[in-house]
Amino acid sequence: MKMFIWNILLALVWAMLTGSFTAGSLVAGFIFGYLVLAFVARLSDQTTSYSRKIPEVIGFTFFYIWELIQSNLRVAYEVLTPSHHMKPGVIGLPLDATTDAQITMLANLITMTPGTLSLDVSNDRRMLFIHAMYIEDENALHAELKELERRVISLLS
Amino acid sequence: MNESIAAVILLIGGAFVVIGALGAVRMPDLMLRMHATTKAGILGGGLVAIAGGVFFNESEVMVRALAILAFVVLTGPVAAHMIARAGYFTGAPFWERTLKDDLRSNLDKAGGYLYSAQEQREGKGRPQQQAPRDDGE
Amino acid sequence: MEPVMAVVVGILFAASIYMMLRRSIVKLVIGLILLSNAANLLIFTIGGMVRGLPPLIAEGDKLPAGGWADPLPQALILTAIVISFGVLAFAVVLIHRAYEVVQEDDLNKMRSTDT
Amino acid sequence: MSLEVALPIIIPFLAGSLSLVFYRAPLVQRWLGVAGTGALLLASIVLLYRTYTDPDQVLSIAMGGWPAPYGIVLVSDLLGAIMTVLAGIMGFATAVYSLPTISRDHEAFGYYPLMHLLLAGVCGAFLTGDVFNLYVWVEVLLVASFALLILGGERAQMEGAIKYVALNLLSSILLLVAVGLTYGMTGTLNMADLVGRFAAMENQGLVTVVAMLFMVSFGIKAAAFPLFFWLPAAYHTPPVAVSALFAGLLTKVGVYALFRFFSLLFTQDVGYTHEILLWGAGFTMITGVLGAAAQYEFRRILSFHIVSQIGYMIMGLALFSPLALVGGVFYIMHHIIVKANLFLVSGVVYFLRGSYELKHIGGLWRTHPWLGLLFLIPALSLAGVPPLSGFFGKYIIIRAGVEQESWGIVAVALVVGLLTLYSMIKIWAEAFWKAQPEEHEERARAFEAAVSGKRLTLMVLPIGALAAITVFIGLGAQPIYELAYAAAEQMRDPQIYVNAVLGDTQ
Amino acid sequence: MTAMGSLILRTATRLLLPLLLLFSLFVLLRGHDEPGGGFIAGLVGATGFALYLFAFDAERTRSLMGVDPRLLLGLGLFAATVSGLPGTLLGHAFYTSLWWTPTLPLLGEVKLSTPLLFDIGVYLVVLGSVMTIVLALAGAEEKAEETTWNR
Amino acid sequence: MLLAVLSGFILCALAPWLTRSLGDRAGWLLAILPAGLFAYFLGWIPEVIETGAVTLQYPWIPGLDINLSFLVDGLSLLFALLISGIGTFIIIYAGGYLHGDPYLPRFYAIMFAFTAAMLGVVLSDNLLTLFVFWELTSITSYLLIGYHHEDKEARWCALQGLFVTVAGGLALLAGLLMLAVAAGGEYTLSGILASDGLQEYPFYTAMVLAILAGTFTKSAQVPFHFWLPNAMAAPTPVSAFLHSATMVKAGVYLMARLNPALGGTELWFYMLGIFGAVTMFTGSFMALRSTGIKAMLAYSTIMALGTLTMLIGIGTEAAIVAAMAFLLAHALYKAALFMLAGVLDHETGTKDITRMGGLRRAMPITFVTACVAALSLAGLPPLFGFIAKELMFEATLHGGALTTFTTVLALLSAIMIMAVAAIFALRPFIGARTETPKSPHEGPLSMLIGPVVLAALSLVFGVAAFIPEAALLQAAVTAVHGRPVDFHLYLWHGVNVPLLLSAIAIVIGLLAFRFWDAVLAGFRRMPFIDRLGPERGYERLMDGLVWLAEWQTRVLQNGYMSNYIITLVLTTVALTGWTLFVHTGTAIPLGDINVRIYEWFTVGLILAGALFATITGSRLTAVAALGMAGFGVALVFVEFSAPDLGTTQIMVETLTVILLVLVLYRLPAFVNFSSPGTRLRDALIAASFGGLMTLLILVVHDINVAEPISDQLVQWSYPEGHGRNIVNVILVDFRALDTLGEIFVVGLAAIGVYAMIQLRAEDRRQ
Amino acid sequence: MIEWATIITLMLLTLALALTVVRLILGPSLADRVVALELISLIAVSFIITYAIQVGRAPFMDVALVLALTGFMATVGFARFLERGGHTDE
Ligand code: NA
Ligand code: NA
Repeated sequence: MKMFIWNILLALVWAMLTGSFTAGSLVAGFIFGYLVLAFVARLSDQTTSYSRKIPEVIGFTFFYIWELIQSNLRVAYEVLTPSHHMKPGVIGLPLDATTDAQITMLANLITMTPGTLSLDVSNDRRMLFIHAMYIEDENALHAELKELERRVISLLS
Repeated sequence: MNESIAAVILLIGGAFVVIGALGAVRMPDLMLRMHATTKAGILGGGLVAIAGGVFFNESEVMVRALAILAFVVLTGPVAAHMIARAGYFTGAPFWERTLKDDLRSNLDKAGGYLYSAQEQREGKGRPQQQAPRDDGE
Repeated sequence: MEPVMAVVVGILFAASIYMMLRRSIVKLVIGLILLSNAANLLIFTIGGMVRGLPPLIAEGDKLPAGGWADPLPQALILTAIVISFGVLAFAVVLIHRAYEVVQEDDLNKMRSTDT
Repeated sequence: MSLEVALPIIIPFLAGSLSLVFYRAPLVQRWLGVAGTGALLLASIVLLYRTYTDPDQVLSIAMGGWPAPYGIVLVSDLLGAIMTVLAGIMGFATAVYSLPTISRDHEAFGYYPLMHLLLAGVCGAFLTGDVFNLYVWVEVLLVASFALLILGGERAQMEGAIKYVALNLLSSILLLVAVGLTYGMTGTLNMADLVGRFAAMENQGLVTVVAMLFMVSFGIKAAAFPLFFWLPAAYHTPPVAVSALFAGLLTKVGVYALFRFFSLLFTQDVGYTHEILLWGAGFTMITGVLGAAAQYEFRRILSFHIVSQIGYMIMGLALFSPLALVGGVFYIMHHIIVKANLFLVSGVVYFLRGSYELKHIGGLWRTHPWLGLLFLIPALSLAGVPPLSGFFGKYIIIRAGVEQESWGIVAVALVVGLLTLYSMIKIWAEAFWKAQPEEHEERARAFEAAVSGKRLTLMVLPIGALAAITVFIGLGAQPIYELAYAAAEQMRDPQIYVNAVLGDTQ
Repeated sequence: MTAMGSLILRTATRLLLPLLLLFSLFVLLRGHDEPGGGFIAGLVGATGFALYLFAFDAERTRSLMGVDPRLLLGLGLFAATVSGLPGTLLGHAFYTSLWWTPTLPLLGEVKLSTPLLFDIGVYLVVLGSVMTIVLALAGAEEKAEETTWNR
Repeated sequence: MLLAVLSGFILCALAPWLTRSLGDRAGWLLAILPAGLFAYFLGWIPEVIETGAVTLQYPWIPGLDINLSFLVDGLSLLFALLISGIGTFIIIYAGGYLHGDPYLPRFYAIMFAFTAAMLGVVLSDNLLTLFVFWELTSITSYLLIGYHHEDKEARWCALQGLFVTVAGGLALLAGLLMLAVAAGGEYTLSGILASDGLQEYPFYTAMVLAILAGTFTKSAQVPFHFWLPNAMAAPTPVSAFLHSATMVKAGVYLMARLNPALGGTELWFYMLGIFGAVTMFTGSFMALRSTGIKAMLAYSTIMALGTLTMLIGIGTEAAIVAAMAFLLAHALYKAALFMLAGVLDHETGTKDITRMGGLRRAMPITFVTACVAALSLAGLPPLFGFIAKELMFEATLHGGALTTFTTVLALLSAIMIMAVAAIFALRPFIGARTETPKSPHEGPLSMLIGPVVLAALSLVFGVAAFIPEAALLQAAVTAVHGRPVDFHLYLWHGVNVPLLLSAIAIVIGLLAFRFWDAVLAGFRRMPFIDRLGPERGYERLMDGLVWLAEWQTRVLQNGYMSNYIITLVLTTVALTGWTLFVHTGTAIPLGDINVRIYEWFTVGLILAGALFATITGSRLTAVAALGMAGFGVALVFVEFSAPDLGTTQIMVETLTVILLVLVLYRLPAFVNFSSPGTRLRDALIAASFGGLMTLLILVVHDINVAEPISDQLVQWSYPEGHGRNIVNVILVDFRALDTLGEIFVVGLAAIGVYAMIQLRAEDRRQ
Repeated sequence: MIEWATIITLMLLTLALALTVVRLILGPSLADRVVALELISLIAVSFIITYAIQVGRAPFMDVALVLALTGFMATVGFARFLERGGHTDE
């Protein structure tokens, strides 16, 4: 079933790429999507386990973009003002997120958020290390990030 | 109308790109530069792509524009993460006003292992077992 | 534009030859890469540089609207790019292996087959 | 529309790609090696026959049905067809020789596909009627030769290959630049079309300028003075079957291209261009033969001699009289067979003695008189000893020189002939006459013991066949001469070629 | 630096790979009319696998591909060469293109041709070649590291 | 006739097999061929006497004027009879001499090839066929001289002979070709002999010198004589054959043959006269100095060759008659003497004549035969050698400008040869018996039959001189002189100056024999003579050759890549740049520089990338900079209407960067290997190349092409090619063959890379 | 209006390009250069799109798409290199 959703999605991508939403192009897209999936899915379990999250991921994109704009303004300010006001540092964020998708999404979002940049995940996947531009108030930052994580988990569970 | 909208988006996008580039030059260390380039670059590039889609006003082109946007947004953070991580591990120097570095104390460079703080507290000098690589295994 | 490109191409050729003369196998390969870029640009320049008229035919037309840039040099360059990609891939790995075997980056120390 | 002009390209391509598909099945590859090259030989002979009996003596087909000068044409005139037959002979001989000499490792890593594709590139270069397409074929054969050169991964191969690759790339780039300039000047790539367009150009001097670029580029490929360095640096390093194939065919592509371009396209200023060629020829002969005189390794001697012999061929072109061109063509035919055969013989010597170093080997005339004979035939032929093939080549060229009263080059050609004999005799005296040096006897005995009679037979078969051809070209020189003569006639009159290519298809 | 590589990259790759492969097919098929074609498509496809290689390792990439890239290479060369032959069966010159536009149910009109076969050959060759090179290099590198590790 | 000449080659293929299956008796059986040939040639005598000359033609390579045409006249028949006649005995003799030798089968094969080649030389009418056989004698004689090839000395001697004769042969080829040109494209001897105006050929002198270079080397004339004594390294049957009737006589034959065409000029007269006389003197002098039994004979051969050359040079009727008589006499006695020397050496185990003595009892037949043959050598009556020598004196006494010179040298030679003959005939046989390595007894029949018959013939021809005269010499003289000569040979022709000279020679010669040991001791006090000879020149030449070769290789093929590249680049710049300068001068069309601002930046990107890549000290930075330049190039493509190119460039650039990164992984950092001076030099060279390319672009861009073929392709693209991306249609349809080649290149590169990485020599060794 | 916008944007982008090249040259670490290179490819994407708008040729958008794809690849490649501990020789 997950595969089927994936396949539909790929068919849609195809149709978008070719720019024609005719039945023919959707069928063609479905066929090609199927071929690709049949091929990739031979490492199956990995592909399918999170595939149903894809719609949510796409839905989340808008949130993502908003974060992006916000963070840019902040950075722009920092870049354009003549002196630096930053208090940078690397902090470790304990994770509640468990799946790959959750962690990845969180990390990417954090990178997009104002003044933070994901560095790496610990090998046991229980901690995300983050470079931040402003760590005067570490607790506030921590809380902010945890809130983001909560939203990601709820979206991708 | 489309043209005007496109023009505005285009100019904003261009401006963001310049800001990113400026950041790349002005910021004092690798991580801080990346804060600038990643965000400004992705947003700038995305906006320019949208401007393109708007200007041509054809579904086909718009889809291309969205595809570019999606791709930039999807890959940008991943790429940033990759460089930041690699840069960190190869010892790119931090700005002297950097306040703290939690990662350093958790890293076993020789063993190629990054501990979580929890793990450290639990007193595992070495990982008992490799954590599962991902949820697929 | 062409006179400017002519100078650019000349500089590219010069840079590549200079690199090839540097005794280091790595620089040799970088020189070769520059060399093929230079040659491609040379053909492109000679083929005539036209702005904004790609040799594409819009749907419904039989010819590119409003004229076209000569597609033949483009096709030739495309072929040449691909060929030099193949050749350079080979060359890159060759220096890698040569270094592994000889443990030297210095071309002047690779003379056993001549003398 | 007939396929035969394309077959010498298609057959090795098919055989090569099929060998790749069967990359896990060495047996299939071996069979394909022999069958594919055998088919190539047949196809090339048919092609030569059809070309020779054609009323124009030029066959031309437009690829894809796109008429000349717009698409790519394959053209088989006599020169091209002759060269193709030689490629077929070489390919087949080498394929048979490869069976007993190529190691399983090399087979597993693509020896046979590489060999086929090398042949495809060579045949393509001989048959194409399009300057850019020529560049492509040259690259095909070049990259195939790169890969063949490094099979084995020995230090010497790596070192030799770096020089070979870098210098040949430089040559290819020059060729590409020259082709680009040609298109920029004339707006065409078709050789036949170029004849007219060059002639119509206002500034004939520019044609000569481009001719110089082609000359240098092909000069490098042909290993002419002072552009030959890559050859002696590399030719003695790969497996011997590869050396033989290279020796026979690779530099000849450069020579062929010089012949093609400086008879068909660049004859507007013969006094200038061909004079330069003549000087190049002279120095090529001398430096090559002197280089060989300084060597004591079997294959190095042979490698330097390739250079020197190239000089004779270019001399034939440079003198540019009908007789001289005949001589050039004759010389090419002779040399491909003979030089490759000498390399094959060197391989047998290696398999019997375990070394290519003349100082380490000896006693072969005592133990293997038949091998001595098989060496003497090509060796003496190379040195121009009558009545073997080399003599007639040399004779025709020198006669042309005498008739044109170009005494300097005649003197050089004669002296170089003597020095060639000197080198061949050096090999003979050391490897065959001298007793096996005692300090290397153990190794020699071990090698000789390891060669089974069946393997030896397979090695000797192609050598014997090539030697027979050498003798035939010598004793039966008349038909070969007639063929070369007809080819030279075509070269002297570009209009035949032009009409055949443009006339048929327009 | 950690022995496992990046989790984030791996996750992203699983998302990107199918998209890239699909995109490569797309570029291949419409190359005759717009920028694209077998060569670019092949490179895009190879890029997808290379990304997978960077995220995981050579061994897993090889098993993902399923076929040895050398076989793709051979098949591609064979297809490209053979695509010149159908024309000759009809008495045309080598590489004369043949066009066949059947109308299929659902799909509508489909443009099939020998140039398309040729382009598919190109695609396979490029994909096969690049992956042969990249996998060989990465494999050797991994092997070397293993030995270092064991020492 | 064709079969007669070529039969030797046929038998050459069969001889090894026959020898192996017949064993000891092979020599007798194989001799049937030369004997048959001898009979066949005898059969020609009547016809030749009647018609003078017969030519026969068998086409071979008519296109190149190379035909198997034969000229049978007195001269060629004389030689053919000598070759086949003496050859018969040599073949028999060899069976005995090389009895049990493992190489005997090969020996016979080469011997027959040699015989056939020699017959070919003397019978060919076609200049080039003659040359073909000429060179074959050089090669086959090389193989014969190097018979004892595991001996270094023998190899060296064989090479020397080959080198000298082939060098001369190549000069001869040039000479013959000039001769043919001079004769208006006439490639037959008969034609050339019949044509006039050869001497008006502008390069007459060069032509004659080239031909003489060939004949002098072959016939061992001073200063090329040194190879001949060294050729004694060959087994004795070979020496006997080479010295008496073949090989060295080929040069004499050719001079005699061309005498009517080229002779009569001062050049011819002085060259042959002087060199011949000096050779004659040198040969006899060296013969007297020698103690080796074969060396002695070898030097006496040089004497004979000099005499013959001198006589041909003098060119009077008497001289030609003398030459032909001398030729015959020499062949007979020299073959006999050499075979006898072989018998002595075979039976005693030494070649040093001073170590032999008192053998007359053990070897009576040998002794008698040696006496007869030596008398002929010495020129004593009643042997044929006497007649020949008298004729020679007669000729030198009327030798024109060279009369005194030749007569004095001839007399001195005669004295020394008298002594030599006496030494040979008497020294081993008389006196006290000396110890020799082997205990001597008479040689076997196979080894004696030849000398005995030949010595007997010397005697018979001396007594009955009309036999050879009528049968052969008349015709031969006619051929050499160009018209019939009226002469008769007599043993006794009264008391005259020649007889007087002979008497002087005999007396002083015998004195020299009597005091030979003293003479030898005298020579030993003059060791500088050894160092004087032209042989040192030959050695210097060979050493110099090797030195030059090694020097050149060190300088040119020096292994330094940068030198190679510099050579290539400068050659390109010199040839192309000079041509450009000559044809376009300094006027460089600049055209219209219309550049938009962002285009300047694109260009700047390329340049910054390229230049930074060249100057950076870090290889990865260089790669990044290269990537930047690559993006710049892609932008140029995009800006100027080439989207496909832009895309491809970007993809390829990226892959290249990835590849470089994968590969540079283990490579070392850049090290600066070169000095500032070197860098400056390289920069200048690089700049010259770049400048050339810039100029080429500017000049070519200035040309307006009327109708590029691409116009047609654009027209066809959609209607015929079914594609709207014209570049792609070109790639997969119009120029599909290019693309096919292109993907094969990519595939090949991949195979190569795969092999390089997976097939590791280091791994296999472990 | 759109024309001016494209011209100004092209100017802005070239300015950005120049700045980034400065970073690429200055480094100091390889990671810095890679960051610069990635930004250059992003600028190039924007540039090509802007150019497409200027000349009104939509097909150039495809070039931008491919470029966006591969710029990422180069970065990942470099990162892998760094991670695997290749010589950085800075
Ligand atoms: Na395309
Ligand atoms: Na092409």
